[in-house]
Amino acid sequence: MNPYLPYSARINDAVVETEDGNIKTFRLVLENEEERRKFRQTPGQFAMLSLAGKGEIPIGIASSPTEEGYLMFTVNKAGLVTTALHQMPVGARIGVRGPLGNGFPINTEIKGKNIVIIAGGFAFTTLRATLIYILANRADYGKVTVIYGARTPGMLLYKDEFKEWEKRDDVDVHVTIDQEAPDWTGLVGFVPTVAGEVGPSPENSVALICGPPIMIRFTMPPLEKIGWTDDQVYLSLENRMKCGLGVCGHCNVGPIYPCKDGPVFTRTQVKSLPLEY
Amino acid sequence: MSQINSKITEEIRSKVKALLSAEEIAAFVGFIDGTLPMTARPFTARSPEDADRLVFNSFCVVNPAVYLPPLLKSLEPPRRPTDPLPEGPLPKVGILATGCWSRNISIQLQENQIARERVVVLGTGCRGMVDMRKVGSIIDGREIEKAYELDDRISVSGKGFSEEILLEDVLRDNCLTCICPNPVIMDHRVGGQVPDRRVDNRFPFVDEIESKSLDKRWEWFQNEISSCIRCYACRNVCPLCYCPTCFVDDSRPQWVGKSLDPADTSIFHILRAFHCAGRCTNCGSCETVCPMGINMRVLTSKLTKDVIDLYGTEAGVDSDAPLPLTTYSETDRQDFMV
Amino acid sequence: MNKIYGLERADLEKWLSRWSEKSTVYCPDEGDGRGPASFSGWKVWAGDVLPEIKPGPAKCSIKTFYFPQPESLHTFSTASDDPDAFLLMEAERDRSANVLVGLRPCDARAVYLNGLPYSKDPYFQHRDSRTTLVGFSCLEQCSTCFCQEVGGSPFDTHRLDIAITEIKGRFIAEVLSERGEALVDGAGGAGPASDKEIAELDRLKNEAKVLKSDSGENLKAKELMALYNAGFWDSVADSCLNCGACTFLCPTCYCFDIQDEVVGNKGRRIRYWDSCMFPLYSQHASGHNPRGMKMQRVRNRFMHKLKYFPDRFGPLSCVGCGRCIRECPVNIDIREVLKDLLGVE
Amino acid sequence: MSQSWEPKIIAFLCNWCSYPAADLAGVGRMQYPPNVRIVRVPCSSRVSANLILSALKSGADGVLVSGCHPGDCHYISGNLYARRRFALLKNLIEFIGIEPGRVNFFWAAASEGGKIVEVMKTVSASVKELGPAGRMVKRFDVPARSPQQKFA
Repeated sequence: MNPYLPYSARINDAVVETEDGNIKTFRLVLENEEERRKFRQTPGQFAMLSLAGKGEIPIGIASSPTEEGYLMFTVNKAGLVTTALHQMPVGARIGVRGPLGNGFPINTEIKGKNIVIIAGGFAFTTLRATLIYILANRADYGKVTVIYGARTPGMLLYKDEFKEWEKRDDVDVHVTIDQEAPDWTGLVGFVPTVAGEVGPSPENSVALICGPPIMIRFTMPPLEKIGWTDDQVYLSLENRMKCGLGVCGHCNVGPIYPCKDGPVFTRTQVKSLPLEY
Repeated sequence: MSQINSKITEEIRSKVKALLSAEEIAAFVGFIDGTLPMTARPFTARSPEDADRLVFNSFCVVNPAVYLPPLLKSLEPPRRPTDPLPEGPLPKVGILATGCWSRNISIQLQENQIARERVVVLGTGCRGMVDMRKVGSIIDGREIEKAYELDDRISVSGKGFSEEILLEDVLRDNCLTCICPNPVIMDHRVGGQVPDRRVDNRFPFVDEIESKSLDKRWEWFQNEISSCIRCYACRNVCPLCYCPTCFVDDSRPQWVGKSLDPADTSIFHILRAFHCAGRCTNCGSCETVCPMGINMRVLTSKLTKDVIDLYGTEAGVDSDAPLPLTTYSETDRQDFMV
Repeated sequence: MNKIYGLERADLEKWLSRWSEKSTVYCPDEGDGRGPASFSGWKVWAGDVLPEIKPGPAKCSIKTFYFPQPESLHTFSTASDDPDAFLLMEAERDRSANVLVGLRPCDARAVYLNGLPYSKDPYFQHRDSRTTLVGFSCLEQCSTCFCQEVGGSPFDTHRLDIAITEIKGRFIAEVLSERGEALVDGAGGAGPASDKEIAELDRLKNEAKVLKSDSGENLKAKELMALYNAGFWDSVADSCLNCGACTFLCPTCYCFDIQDEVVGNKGRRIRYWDSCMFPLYSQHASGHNPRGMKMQRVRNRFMHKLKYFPDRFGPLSCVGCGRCIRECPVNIDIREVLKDLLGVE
Repeated sequence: MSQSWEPKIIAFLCNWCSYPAADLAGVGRMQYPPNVRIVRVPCSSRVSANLILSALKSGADGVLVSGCHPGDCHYISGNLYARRRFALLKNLIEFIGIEPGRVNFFWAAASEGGKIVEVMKTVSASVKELGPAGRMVKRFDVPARSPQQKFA
């Protein structure tokens, strides 16, 4: 087994997620039947998407292992590879290397607990995988709260799915946008503020937080105020990654490699590291 | 110890100490003794005590002007890239400058990388710096354990040998063809004026290559760069290289491949030299720092020679004359065109 | 108990020519001292006499051998009529067997150290499994050598298959591994070393050991953030040019980058050396750079070698060869940094 | 080299004079060699050394750069700055051993359809004479810089 060699996949579907057109969700199907069966990701893990001739990029897996037969990746157009990926037609060939990293401890530490998912902007992708997984194994978890925000209604991800989740009574969904917008009837305000207002109980709970660093920084004080501690909070670290195997050195944050040891860490762990992410 | 250089060292120390004590400058870029014989480490003195460590000798091979723009920037109060500079005077930096180093400072001024009022130049005449490779070939590659400098000689010794070498025999090639040993800008002088060197041919190596056939020239070039490890020491040590993103780091499009492909390495060296066209002061840092001993200065020398031939300008000598590639003349030669 | 042989120069040359029959034998290539040095630092043994092996490590480290620049990971086609277009295939691997003669213990130790993070890397392991290392112990050290300070020794045998020590014109060869045994078994012509020679070898080894200190254990015991926040990093960074000379000449700097290259309708995915000294190394696609400042990058290089790596794998990721000290354009000396780190409370 | 070999030539033509000249040639049904591939650029001074060397690296057998005649530049003096750079670049690449005929510069006014066709023909013929470019062309059959491959 060569860990550098990607599985071959085809783009099965590509949907533009946001109004600026910069974020697309790709549905990939591995070409080989057996590889498709063997590929079992944990929510929170990522994979290397590989465009021959362009390069590889690490992207969080947005689909849950309970969604069988395909993989979903929500990709922001930023650099060389993502730009090329955005231009690829349905049916095109693409490489997938993974799953990589540790993922959220959904079957260990956080099983049986109340789950609070907090996300901002484009960072909901692996949390979508987590939410889908939790909803598919609903009995294994306590109360589920989702707090998600974006700049404008048009910048929210997975709009149709959110509509479905909002209808359910076994998950408490709060979707917010930064500023008033026409035709928006939902919450208005930054994620940290909304998190403070929702005030999820820390009792037997964990929070999974993904978003821009500034959002994470401001989300913590309101949570800490109501009794949350650092080891209840799970974060996902991002850094430039190349190999995804903890060898090439690029992603190191002090002694740890987010690509191998992470990307998911408790806030306690993150705080013990140099600020190099 | 060399009388001349120890006198310059003393003068540097006292002057820098005074400047730092009076808080006229926030930092001073100079040299201290390295940890190996015959090395000098570029050093940023930030306190009057630091000034006591400064030295000047024949081993100061790195052009300190390379540190100037980033150091000045680091002393500005932190602000976002779009914010304007704060009002009032900003901290100043002192720098040691010989002829070629001062020419680089002059170019940085012309290219608006530094502000004249923030730089205090301690100028000194320079008799040339030592080429370690030349020393190495004289002592047959044996390891030097001790070395000391006299005015016209260096004494080196190691396991089973001890030799005195004439300074003139081991000066760097760029120093042997130096046309400007004394600083072109300075605020304070340390040491005396150095007489101009008699240079019969400024470009002996360029002439040598030019006399070869096309195929031989290609062979020479490929052989020269074949050992390049692309560490970019030549680029990073160059006071002319200050682009925020170097062409080698561009990815869209990628001008230069990243590995050691001969075509990519060729392009790197051609473009690096070409970016110095009309700006290179022949300070020799690029060639000196190359860990693999590549003589890349031949390329910049070729450009310097052509610039003189075609446009008659000497980089950094006259701070009022525009740099040759930032100007033009309607009568520029164009006989190279189809 | 290792087998120890005693050889005359001619016997050793005979060994080399026997090895050449089945493998490619390489020896150090120092160039002629004029013009640029040879990049690889290794050349195929010409088949004549034992090459002169200069004291101290060769100019370029063994990394040029273990991490080809570049290494093709995969190949692919971009031809529109190819049904397998854009499908990455494993690149063909070098199948030859290699014997490296004349490397220094520090370089062999570097292979051992690099093998720790690369334990599951198929390319590294493939190459390592086809390479036999015949090292020469150092009877003479350079002023920049400091292997004893970082856990090595002039007689270190880590990863060596055969260690040769020259004693009074004779060569004492210690066979240290099965691969080494396989080489010696077929080669013949050498008798066991005399008791006197073995005693002399032991004496030399013990003498070298006395110098050994354990900086590694000492640093492991220190608190990470205390070292990270130490005050001296700024002054180290003041001189640094942020070039990659130290990382590229270092035998234990193993970071790489991966990129695709296309020429015509053929493509390859290569990996090639990268250096944490370069700003691009850690820069995100968004433009954010976690190590945007020169000081952070300088610190990362030393912290990785002297703290992060030992915390993870045990030994320091430095073999004390001194190449970075010799070749640093601005004389940044890792021995000073090590001393400074050891002084941090 | 087979008789049928045809060179690939990249022509960087400025938007204001040289490209219209080539256009005029087309309108006037003047034929120019089909191995010239035209890249339109805003001004001849847009053509950096990077572009010229990239063309060679990517397998162009010849490069042609053309702008407005001195004095006619749409941006007043772009071509005059460019002229200095081109002169130095041409000298430098010939200095390191690139054949003089590989990289060519000339001026063409928008009305000079006939002239641009003539130049293309001349350059095409002289590049054909030189044969396929071998220097500074990126290939994969170059051995990697490691001893075992270098000497294999």
